[in-house]
Formats: sequence, C-alpha cells, structure tokens
Amino acid sequence: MNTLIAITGLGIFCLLFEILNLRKAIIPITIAGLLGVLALNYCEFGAEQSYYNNMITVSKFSTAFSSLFIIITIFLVALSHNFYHNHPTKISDYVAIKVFLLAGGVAMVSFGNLAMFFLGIEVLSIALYVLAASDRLNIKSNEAGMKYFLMGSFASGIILFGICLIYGAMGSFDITEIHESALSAELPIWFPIGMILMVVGMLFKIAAVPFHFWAPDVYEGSPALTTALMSTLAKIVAVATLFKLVSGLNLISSLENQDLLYTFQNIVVFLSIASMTVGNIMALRQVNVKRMLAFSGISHAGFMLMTLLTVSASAGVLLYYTAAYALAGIAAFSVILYVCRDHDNEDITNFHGLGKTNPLLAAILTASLLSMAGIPIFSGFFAKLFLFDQTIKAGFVSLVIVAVINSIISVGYYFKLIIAMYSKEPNQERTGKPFLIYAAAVVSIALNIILGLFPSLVLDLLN
Amino acid sequence: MNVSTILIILLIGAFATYLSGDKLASKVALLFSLAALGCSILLLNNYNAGENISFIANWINKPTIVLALNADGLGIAMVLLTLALTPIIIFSSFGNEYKNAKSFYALILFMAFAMAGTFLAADGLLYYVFWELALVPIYFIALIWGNGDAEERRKAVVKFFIYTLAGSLFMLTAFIYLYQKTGSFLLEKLYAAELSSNEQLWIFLAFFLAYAIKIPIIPFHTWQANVYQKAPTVGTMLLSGIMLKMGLYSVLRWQLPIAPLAAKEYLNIFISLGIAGVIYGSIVALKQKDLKKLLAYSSLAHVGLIAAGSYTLTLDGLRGAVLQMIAHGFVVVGLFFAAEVIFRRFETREISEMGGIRIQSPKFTSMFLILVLASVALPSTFNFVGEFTVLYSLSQINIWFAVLGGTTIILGAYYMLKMFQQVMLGEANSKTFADVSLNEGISFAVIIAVLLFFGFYPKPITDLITPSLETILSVINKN
Amino acid sequence: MDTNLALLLVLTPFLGFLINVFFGKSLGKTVSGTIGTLAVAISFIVTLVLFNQINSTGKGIEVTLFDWIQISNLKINLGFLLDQLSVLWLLFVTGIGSLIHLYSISYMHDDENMHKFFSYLNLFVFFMITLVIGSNLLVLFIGWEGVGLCSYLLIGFWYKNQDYNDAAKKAFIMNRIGDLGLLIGMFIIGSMFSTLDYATLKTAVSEGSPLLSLAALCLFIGACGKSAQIPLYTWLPDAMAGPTPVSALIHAATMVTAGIFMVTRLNFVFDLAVDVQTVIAVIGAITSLLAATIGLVQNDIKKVLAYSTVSQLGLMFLALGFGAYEVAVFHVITHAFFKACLFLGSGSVIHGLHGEQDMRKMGGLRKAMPITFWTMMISSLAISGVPFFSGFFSKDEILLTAFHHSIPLYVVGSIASVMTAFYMFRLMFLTFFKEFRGTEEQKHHLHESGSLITIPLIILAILATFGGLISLPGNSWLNEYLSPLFTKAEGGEHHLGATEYTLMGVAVLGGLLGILIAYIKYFKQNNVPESDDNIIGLSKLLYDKYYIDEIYEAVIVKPINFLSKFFRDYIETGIAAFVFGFGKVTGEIAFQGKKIQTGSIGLYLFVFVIGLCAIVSYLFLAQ
Amino acid sequence: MGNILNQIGIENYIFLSVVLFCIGIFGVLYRRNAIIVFMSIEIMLNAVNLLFVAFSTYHQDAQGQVFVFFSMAVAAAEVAVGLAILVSIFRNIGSISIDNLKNLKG
Repeated sequence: MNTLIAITGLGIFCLLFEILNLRKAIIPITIAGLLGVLALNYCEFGAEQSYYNNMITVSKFSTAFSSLFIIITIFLVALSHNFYHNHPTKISDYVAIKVFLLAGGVAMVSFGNLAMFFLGIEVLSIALYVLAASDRLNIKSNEAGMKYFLMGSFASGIILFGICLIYGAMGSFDITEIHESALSAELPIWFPIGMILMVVGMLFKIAAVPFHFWAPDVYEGSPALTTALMSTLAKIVAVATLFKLVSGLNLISSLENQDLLYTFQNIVVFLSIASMTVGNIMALRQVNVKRMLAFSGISHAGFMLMTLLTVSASAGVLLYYTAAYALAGIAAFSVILYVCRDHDNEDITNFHGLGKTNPLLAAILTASLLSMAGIPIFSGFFAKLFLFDQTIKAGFVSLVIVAVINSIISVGYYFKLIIAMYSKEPNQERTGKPFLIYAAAVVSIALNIILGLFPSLVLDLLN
Repeated sequence: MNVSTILIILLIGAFATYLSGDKLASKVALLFSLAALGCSILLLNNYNAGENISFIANWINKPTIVLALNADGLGIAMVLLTLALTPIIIFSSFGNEYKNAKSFYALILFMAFAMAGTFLAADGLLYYVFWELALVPIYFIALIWGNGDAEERRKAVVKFFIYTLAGSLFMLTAFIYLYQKTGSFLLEKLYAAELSSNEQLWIFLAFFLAYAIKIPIIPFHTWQANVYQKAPTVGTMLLSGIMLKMGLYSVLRWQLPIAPLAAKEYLNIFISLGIAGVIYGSIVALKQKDLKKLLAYSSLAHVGLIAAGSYTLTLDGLRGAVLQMIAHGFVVVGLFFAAEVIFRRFETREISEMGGIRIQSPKFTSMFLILVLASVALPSTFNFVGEFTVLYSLSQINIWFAVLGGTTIILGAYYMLKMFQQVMLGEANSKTFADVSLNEGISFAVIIAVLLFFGFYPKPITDLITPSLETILSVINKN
Repeated sequence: MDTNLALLLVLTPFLGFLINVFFGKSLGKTVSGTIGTLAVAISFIVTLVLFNQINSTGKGIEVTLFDWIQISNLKINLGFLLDQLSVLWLLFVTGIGSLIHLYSISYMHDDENMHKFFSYLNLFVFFMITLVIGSNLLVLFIGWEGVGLCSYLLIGFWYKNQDYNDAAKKAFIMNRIGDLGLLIGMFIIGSMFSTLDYATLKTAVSEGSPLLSLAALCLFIGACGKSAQIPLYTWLPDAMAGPTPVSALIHAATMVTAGIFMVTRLNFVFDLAVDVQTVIAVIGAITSLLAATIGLVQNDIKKVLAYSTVSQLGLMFLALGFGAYEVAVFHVITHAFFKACLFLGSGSVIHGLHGEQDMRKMGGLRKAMPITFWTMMISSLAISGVPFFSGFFSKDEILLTAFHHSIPLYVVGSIASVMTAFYMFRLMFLTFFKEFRGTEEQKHHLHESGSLITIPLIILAILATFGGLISLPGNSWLNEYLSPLFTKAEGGEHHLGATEYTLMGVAVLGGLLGILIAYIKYFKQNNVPESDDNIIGLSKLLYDKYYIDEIYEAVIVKPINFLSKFFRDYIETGIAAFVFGFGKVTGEIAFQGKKIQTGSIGLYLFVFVIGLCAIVSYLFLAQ
Repeated sequence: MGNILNQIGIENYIFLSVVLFCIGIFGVLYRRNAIIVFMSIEIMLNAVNLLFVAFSTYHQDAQGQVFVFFSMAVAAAEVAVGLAILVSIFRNIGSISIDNLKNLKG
C-alpha cells in the first residue's frame, strides 16, 4: 500500500520539479526516489495484509511483482535522459507519466477489488496512450497512439462488461468474496462469460493472438522508449494481472465445479500455441527491429500463457519468466535506443557492423537476444526450462513440443540481428558513449545473467 | 583438488585471454590450455591412485539441478582428448594473423571449457547447459573468422546452429520428461529410471535426433561439409576433433544406458545407419574438389563406423568406439592442419590447384603421409586399434556388418591416396612451397607421436576406459 | 636372450630406416647405402644364429613383449614366434635382402633420393620380418600391411611420374581388398576359437566346419591380394614401375610370397577346409597358365619377369591347394633365388642401356656384359626346369603332387611351365644374342656393370644352381626340417617309382621343347616382335593382357566414381534442399502473413470481436 | 424501486444493455469517422453502466452505482486523451477518418 502511495507521490513531485525548474536533477532524483520505493516495497515483502476495506491487498505475489516493475521503471527512467534530450521542456511530464504508469501497474497486481483493478488498468492504459502518441509531430506516432487508444478503450469496454457481469453474478466486487462464492454450485452463466470477457481484455493487453494485431503497429510507431516500455513493463504487468485475476477469482476451481475446466484449458492451449507460432513466424521476415521484437513479444506472451494451465504452482515461474524477459528486453532496447538515436527508423541495416564499432553494446544485444532465444546460462533458458517443466508436469507434453519447435524458429530471426552486427561491414560510425544507456544495458544484462546463474533467488520467492 | 579445477582454469583462461589484448592473446591462451592439460594429467594420476576426484554441489533447489561433475575413466579420457587437442589447435594457429585475436582465442578456451564440462557433467541439465554453451563460441568463430563468400558462410553457419539447436532442444524435452519420472536430473537416478519400452523409444529418438545431428549420422549430416569448409581451420579442428566426439560420447553416456530397451530392439537399424554413413561418406569423398570438404566426408565415414560400434552394445564395440574417437580426434586435427599448412602457402583449398608439393617439402610430405596412413588405419597406428576393435565387435553381431563396415579400409585408402597423389605428388608445382616451419613441425610431431605410441601400446587408455564402459554396459543389461 | 636376439633381428632394419630417414641426406649416398645394407646384413647374421639354434634344438622360440589389443574374448599380445618356418623364411628374406641392398648401392647411385630409397628398403625388411615372426595373426597383419605400404612407397619412388603413382596406388588398394578378406578371416577365427595365436590355434582347431571353411576362404582372399593371384593379380605387373631392385626384392623374392607363408602358417586350418583347398589349387593353376600366356608376348623385359612371377606363384598355390606345403615352400625358396637373380640381371641390363626396357631395342649384349648374361642364363635354365638346376627339383615336386591329386591341373601346370621355358628363352635370345638393336650411342656406352652389381648376381646364380639340393627327391632335408609344422605328412614324400621318373622326363622334355621353340623362333629365324600397333589376333589379346585391367576399370572403378558424382551432385543437394525446405516454407508463410497485417483498425477490431465470439460460443457449446 | 425490477425482471435489463453494447461494437467496427467511433465506445461503456445500476438495484447494494461513477470518470479521461491525439492527427494530415491511419502495417 505504502508503495503505491509513495509512487504516486513521486509522480506528483516530478510534476512539481518542472515548476521548480529542477529539470536537470529530475532523472537522478526520480531514480533515487524509485530506489527508495523499491526499498520500501522490499520491507513490505512477506506481510499479508489489506487496506481500505480490502481495496488493496498486499501479498508476496503483489510485492514481488511490484519490485520487478519498479526495477524496470528505474531502467526506463534512466534511459529517458538521453532519449528526450532534444525536448527538455517535456522531460518532467514524460518521467511523471512513466511513474504514474508504474503506479497503475502496482495497483493492478495488488488489487483487492475489481474497482481497483479497473482503475489500475485504466491508469496504465491512458498513460500508454499518451506516451505512444507523445511524438506529436510524427504522424507515425500519432497513428500508433490512435490505434492503441481505439483498440485499448474498446478492450476496456469489454473488461468493464466482464466486471459488470461478474458483479451481477456475485453481487460484489471484492475478490475474496468472489473467491469464496465462486466455489458454490450453480452460478449463473454470466460468471464464466464475465470471466472470459475480462480474460480476453487482458489477453488484448498482453497481445496474445488473435488480439495481437495492434502490437506490431503500435510498437513500430511509438517512440522507441515507449516501445521499450510497452514490450517490457506493460506486457509483464498485464501478464501478472491476468495471472492474478485467474488465480485470485478462483476461476479454475469454479470452472471445475461446472466442469468447464477442460474447455478453459483447451482455450488457453490453443491461444498459447497460436500466439507462439504466429509471433515467431511473422517475426521472421521483419526488417524493423522494433516490429520484430513486437512479434517476438507476442510469441513470449504465448509462452507466458502456459502458466495459466498450472495456476496453483507456477507463480514463481511466471515471476522468473517475466523478470528474465523484461531484463533482456531492457538490455536489447537500450542498445536499440543507442543505435537508432539519429535515425528515423529502426531497420536492421542500422545495426550493421555494430560488433566492430561498439563491441560491448553488440555483445550485450547478442546476449539479450540469446537470452530471449533460450540459450543456457542466460536466464531466458531457465525461464523456458522451468516453464516446460511445469507444463509437462501438468501433462501437456504436446504443448511443450510445439513450444520447443517455436523456440527453434525464433532463433532464426534473433540471429538475423546478430549476423547483421558481426558479419556485415559497418555503414556509419557511431560516436559518443552515453553513460546512462551503457549503464542501463550493462546492469540489466548483468542481472539477467545473475538470474541465470542463481535462478533460486527469484524462483523461490513465491514458493 | 577435483575436476572442477580444470573448468575453472579454462574459464579464467578465457577471460584472461580476452583481457590480455590482441598481441599476447595466443600465448596466454596456449599457456592456460597447457595448464589445464597438466592439471588434468595430475587428476588422472589421482584417479588411478583411487582418489575420488568428482565434484558435487547444489545449484537449483526446485527443480533440483545439481552441479555434479563425475570423473570416471571414460570422462577423463574424453577430457584428456579435449585438453590435449586444445593446445595443439591453439599452437597450430600461430602461423595465422587473426583480427581481434583476443576474442578469438578467448572463444576457443571458452569452447574448450564447455566441451570439457559436457564430458564431465553427471547431471542431465548441467550436461545440457554445457552442451549448448559449446555451440555458441563455434558459431561465432565460424561466422566471424570463417572464410569463403560471406553470404554463403552465413547461410551455412546459421543452418548449422539452428539444426543442432533443434536436435538438442528435443533432447532437453526428453530430459524434462525424465525429470518428471525420476524427480532428478542426476545420472544415476536417470539410469535407475523405470521406463516402459514405449517411453524409452521416444526418449531414445529424442536423444538420437540431438546426437545424430551433432555426430553427424546420415542423413543428418548436411550441415557438416559446408561448415567444415567455411569455418576457419581452427574452428574446423575444434568441430571435427572434439565437438563431434561430444555426440558420440553422449551416445555412450546418456542415450544407451537411459533407453536400453529401445537400443536393443532397434540395434540393427542404428548399426546399419552408421555403416551406411561409412560407405556413403567414403564414396562422396572420392569426388570432392575442396580439400577440407573431402576431409569432412572422410570424417563422416569414420564417425559412422564409431557410431555403429557404439550401437552394438558390446564391450568391444564401446571400447573400440572410444579408442577410435580419440584416435580420430588426433588424426583429423592433424589432417585439417595439413590442409591449413597448404593453404598458408598456396592460398587455395582446391585440390586441382595443388600437386607437386613433395619435391619442395620432404618433411611436410612424410608427416602428411603418416597422417593419411593413420586415417586409413594402417596397423601400428592408433586408428587401427580402434577400427579393428570396432569391426570385430560388428562381426560379432553380424559378419556382414563387418564386411560392409570393412569397406572403409578399401574406400578409405582409395580416396585418401587419390587425394595424397593429387595434392602432393607429380611434377614440381609452379608455386613455391616452403617446408614446414618449426611451429608447424612441432604440432605435427606431437600428433604423430601420440598416434604411433598408442598404436603399439593402447593399454593405458584401454585400462582407463574399460571399467566405466563395463558399468555402462551393466546398466544397459540390467533388465 | 632370445628376446634380445628377436628384438635385434627386428629392430636393426628399423634402426637403419630411422638413420636413413633423419640423417640419410647429410650422410651422403654411399654411407647411407652401406648403413642400410649393414642393417639387413646384421639381421641376416642374427637369423643364422637363430637358425642354428632351432635346427639343433628343433623347437621354436616364443617371445612375448606385451599385450597389445584387448578384446573381450581374445587377448592379442605383441609377440614373436621363431620356429622352423619363420626362420627359414627369414633366411632368404634377410639373405637376399642384403644382397639386393648391396646391389642397390651401385644401382641407385645416380638417384638424388638414394637415402630415401634405402630407408624404405630397410623399413620393408623390418615389416617383412615382423610379418614372418609374428606370433599371431594380428602381428602378421602389421607386417602384412606394412610391406604393402613399403611397396606403395617404392613403386611410387619416382613420384614425379603420375603413372608410377597410379601403379603404386593400385597396388596398395588391391592389397587392401585382400586385407579386408584377411581381417574378416581373423574375425571369424577369433570368434570361433577366441584366439589368434598360432600355437593355441593349432591345438584349438580340431574338426572342420562351414564357418571354418569360410574363414579359410577369407584368408585365402587375403593371400590372393598379396601374392597376386586371380582376381587380384593385376597390380603386380604394374608394380614394375618401381626401381628394379624393388621388383627383385619385393615383387619377386619376398613380399609376394607372404600369402604362401600365411597359408603354410595356418596349414592346420586349411587342411580342415578341403573345399577351400581345391579352390586354391584351381585358382593357382589358372593363374599360372593365364600369366604364362600373357608372358609369352610381352616385350618389356621386366613385364615378362613380372608375369613369370605371377605364374610361378600360381604354381606354388597349386601345391598349397594339395596340402603340399613343404613343396610350395621349396619352390618359394628356389624361385626367390633365380627370380631375384633374373630381376637383378635385367636391372643390370637396363642400367647398361640407361633405362631402356624394351627387348626389341636390345640384343647382342652377350659380349658386352658377360657376367650378367651367364648369371641370367643359369637362372633361366633353373626356372625352365632344366635338370639339376634348383628350379628343376622344386617345380618337379609340384607337378608330381599335382599329378597325384588331379590330372587336369597337372596338365595345366605342365603347359604353364612349358610356356615359362619358352618366354624365358625368348627373353634371353632377344636380349643377349644377335645384333644390338638400340641406338648408336647406347651401343657406344655398352658395358658390364660394376662389381657391386655383379657380385650379388653371381651369388644368386650359384644359389639358383645348387639351391635344389636342400630338398632332393627321396631324401629331403627340407621336409625333415619342416615336418614339426605339419599335422599330416602330405605330398612331398614320393618314393621314386617309374611314374615319377617318367613325369620328370616329361617335364624336362617340356622345358626343352619350350627352349627349342624359342631358339627356332628368335635365334634361327631371328625375328623380332612386331611394334605395338601391328600386333594382331590372339597375340594382340595376350599382349593387352586379356583386357583385364580395362574390364576392372569399367566394372568397378567407373561405377564407383559415377556413384560418387551422383551422390555429390544429387543426393547431397537433395538432402540439403530438404533441410533448407523447412526454412524456406516458414519464410514463405511469414511473407504471406505480412499481408494480413493490413494496418486497418477496422480489420483488427473485427478479428478481435470474432475471436471473442468464438471463445464465448465455444464456452457455450462445451456446456 | 425493487418492485419495478420485479415487474420488469433483470433479464430484460441485461438484454437491453447487451443490445446497446453490441450497437456500440458495430459502431466501432463500421464507422470510419474517429469522433463517431469514440461515441460508439461511449455507448458501449454506458450500456455497461446501465447494467451496473440494474445489478446494484437487483442486489440491493450500492457498490455498483459507485462503480458507475468510477467508469464515467475513467471514460471521460480516456476520451480527453483520445481527442487530444485526434487533434494532433488532424493537424498533421488534416483528416479524422481512421481509414487514413494505415501507414503502419506488414
């Protein structure tokens, strides 16, 4: 709870700094503040309690994920220094919006009441709409913003309708109450429908097939930093929330009562297979790196969906997977930000010969891509491993085999980038070594590798 | 002191090499590889003295993954092979100038680290991790320092990576499945696993995919010739000398004992595949225009025989296979080095552009000839010991296997001598060919010495590996 | 003591090899030659010592160094067995070996790589000794392939000429075919009796069985490869590409007899495989006839000798086929003497003519090089089976044995020997009589070769004359000496009755007949063989060796090469295309997929709604 | 209040709002003018609000009505942002038809 308040406060402060003409200091102060929040959040870890008659419930799950979100946000804020250096007047707004967005995210994973959930998701989304369209004079950015806005609010409508139906079925927004009454026998059919509507809404947010179409376009159009934010923070927030929704509202067992569990599992299996396959195959022929990563994100969404099949056991796995994915994403995007600073597009050609001009960044990007591809010692591999382990334990061997085949396909496009960096001749020289970008990249990939070497650190948090 | 020391040395070596800068890199790398070799020889002594040099430590609690490095005779033998070849390979590269040498040599050491780990790992997942890790450095070595047209090379290398990765991911799935069955990745637990013959078949096939691609057994060999040709010779040596032994070793260590029923049931099929490889490889080798490609196909033929030997599930077969692995490791490195030596002088790998070298370079000729003869398994070379044992074991299964597999000594002689004649003999070549330099000579001499010594006295190795092979066999025949 | 002797025996040639390899160049030609010769001479002396010992004690010496290859059910150690047979073999291997070394010092003196030559020769002797004294089949195999290697090196000694290299390669590969047979034979024997030691084997082998016969057959294939029998004989004539001493040592006296040695060694196996023995006899007979017929019309002096070697080897196998091992051995020895002499003689001739080998360009050398002439004449008489020369006794023994077992084969053998007499004297007449047919300046340089060449010739000639004494019909020292080797005293001991004497007579007459025809054709009528292009009819067929080489080329070599091309160009690319296919297909799908992503919000939302409805309706259906 | 519900029955409310919701959806799908699309989205949201109110009466529980205020506020905020974006688009391309937003594709 305190975390949430602190974050919001921090956001407001960011706005105040603008007024107080502290633009220079804004980034460091915000980072410091976020670190403080992180510490605060860490203190809350393990304490199970709820506030404001159960509007917010703090649990291991919520705190763990909140800390992850905060860490990611720190990186994003750090990156924004160089990204916005040519319109300094707006920097405080951008940073503030990111912080608010984080608040929304934290609210989403720690909601105790569907109202809170709804608010959280809207805070997140609206912030994203703004950021997506933030490059005002760039038509691409506008289009991205508009697309995301229309479809997003459409999805919010669906979610709202879902909430409404559940309310109708249960007569309450409080998830603990719903959790209990979900077990009771004959529920009105609205309940499962409502759940499905909410789940679909969330599937849209995490860009799972067939609700993924917005992702590539929006990722491509938005400013690179926003894309980074979407593909890391926004995605993992959505996944975590979806997971919490399914577990918190006790969907599985309630469906079990109405023997719909099997149906639900089929749906999940189908969606996850579809997401992986479509994502990976579509990514093969992309030339724009952001777009490529959008599709790779879709496929990763498919992987993460596998956790919904083993809700009871796989919170830790999900946390690990999201952490690995987000850290790799941050590392990759910081390199992309550096490489594409003064280009209007993010085509692969911009990366030619990076291995010669900036070996370190090239190595980092390589590492992050290998992590996404699931090559050992990078945490991406263990994430996949634990995921497959869980899933086979639940008896979905065929799903795992499809997933395996998909990870083979994915290597195809990840390596396209690596080859571009190492075996093509550099077509421009890249000057300057912006400290914050390098720092973000190094730290994030280091964290990624550390996670790989000591997976238990994260894995055991939620078990 | 236990086997983990070797890995640590190699890993530190990799970093040290990277930091030492382009000038020193090669020396530092050589130093560390030699250190690792020395360390491994010490360990061998301790092992023979009956000391326990295995290493075990917890890593991940859930799912339980243990840092278990088990050094039995077989493992040590393979590690020795790795660590004996690595210095030779590094040393052999001294003649060449590599841009960004520090990364190059660091990658070599890192690869040696991964491969040694693969041979030592006694925990399924640790083993898999090493297995994959070994793939990454060779990918970059071949991609960045390779030769030939860049576009071609990219295609070949990416194909190689994806292909091998595809195989090994199925192996990973099999491992996870086994973990569900046994609740552990540990080798002995997996050995003890109770599996229905059907499960065994699937697991066997999953493993087979991984290994058949790595070894390679036909028809999974398409990546081989191209990558061998495109990779820098050092990379080719690493690939053919050590890396493909990973696959063969894994067959003995993991595939057969874990899924013995399947192995027994389909014995003939897999032996036949191996032997088909022998004949096919030899015949294709006949008409190769590129020296490295020819050697690639010859090695396809040899490993086919080794694989066939391993699948006989007899002690002779396994022992012969291991002996032949080691012998082939040395001889193939030697041959590729010879190709490199010629390339340094003639700037070509086209056999047709060679010839008439013998007149100008008696030393090189005799060394090359000895290697050629070793690779056609002339008695009194190490390869003969291995090949004889393997063929004998095949003859015990079915005399025709021995006959067909034996064609290797005819066809092998055919294409190797043909190659030797076209490359070395005939009227003096227009281009001048300086005889081997001291460095080159040393590399050759070491290899040849090893081949001849063990050709007459393979006992040390046989005694080293036999006990562990017997345990493996006992697991295979437990039910 | 014995161990040291054995090692000394084996290692001195090897030492000579090492010295010549590493220091030969710097030592200079004469020195390296002397070293090479000494090395062999020493082992000859050692052999003599051993021979005395064994001859007196009458039992063999076993030397085991260490165990070499471990195979579950048979342990193979690196050991030597010095018994009557092996020592006998060593005697002429090292003896003739040292003579030929001596000869080579002068013969090869003009060659820049003389030290190489001697190192190879030493290496050869080393391997040959290993082959002979190995205590089990696998040690024999070391030598077996080792000598093959040396013959490869020596045939291709003048490596600038690719034809020579081809010949060398051919020899090696054809031997390898035989070796595979030998290996398989070993495998079968090994798995049957779980040993490859001669001694243990001899006790283990009790009664015949189909499997044993198969083993024997495989072993015989091996012998065919080494000893140039049908179908694997074609390499030997080509092997004449090597320097003449090599032809004398390797391709006449020693290496090619390895097959006979092996069969004799394993006589107890072959005795139990009667059907295989008949095969051996028949193949031997046919080979001897075939080779003889080809020999009739060859014009290259060394080719003639080569074919005569093949045919003589055929005779030996004929004897082996009848289990008359000591007879075969006897002929091996005598043949070693006179054939070595003949080759060295021809070498001396070629030397004198600066490398001319075509008999049509010789003639009348009798005066120019008398010693060569007389020594060769003696040897020719010996090989033609003229009485009281060594060849007479040995060949006669063979024919006798043949007669006792199968008349047809006897006839074949006799015809072969008649032909032998003919072409040998054809050679003599063309080479040494009448006028010289070479160029003027060749004629001008005609001279007898130096003493280093003539001395070995003389010694060998003497041996060729009196060599027969070791096994006179009736009381044969040889048979006595070898008797402990053989289980049953087969062949050999014929009491000399009427038939025997008549047969001898017939053989002698046959020989004389052959000589007579040659005399008439090439001395009286004095006609010289046609030049290659107007040879016609049967003689053309013979001259082109029945086109056997061409047939092999067409039936075996060409198809393999075609197959290789086919695999390389189609199968390989096919598989590659298949593998790449996956990538291509997915790539194509991706390419098409990009078109779905039209960028139109309407479509996106539409799919969204469709998906939603699908899920909800699925839920309903399920319920 | 309650008795009205009893007379009409909750189902009818549900049907009504579902119908409204679908109208909204179709509006979003088939209209090309951004403003109208916004309005259709509003219709969807309001349909839900109606249903909220109905349910809250049905359950005799105020939470539902409170929630309606939330959603109204949120919707307002959303539309504000949306319109802002729309304005900037209009500035850039001088049109508010979403058919012109097809540059990002493939």
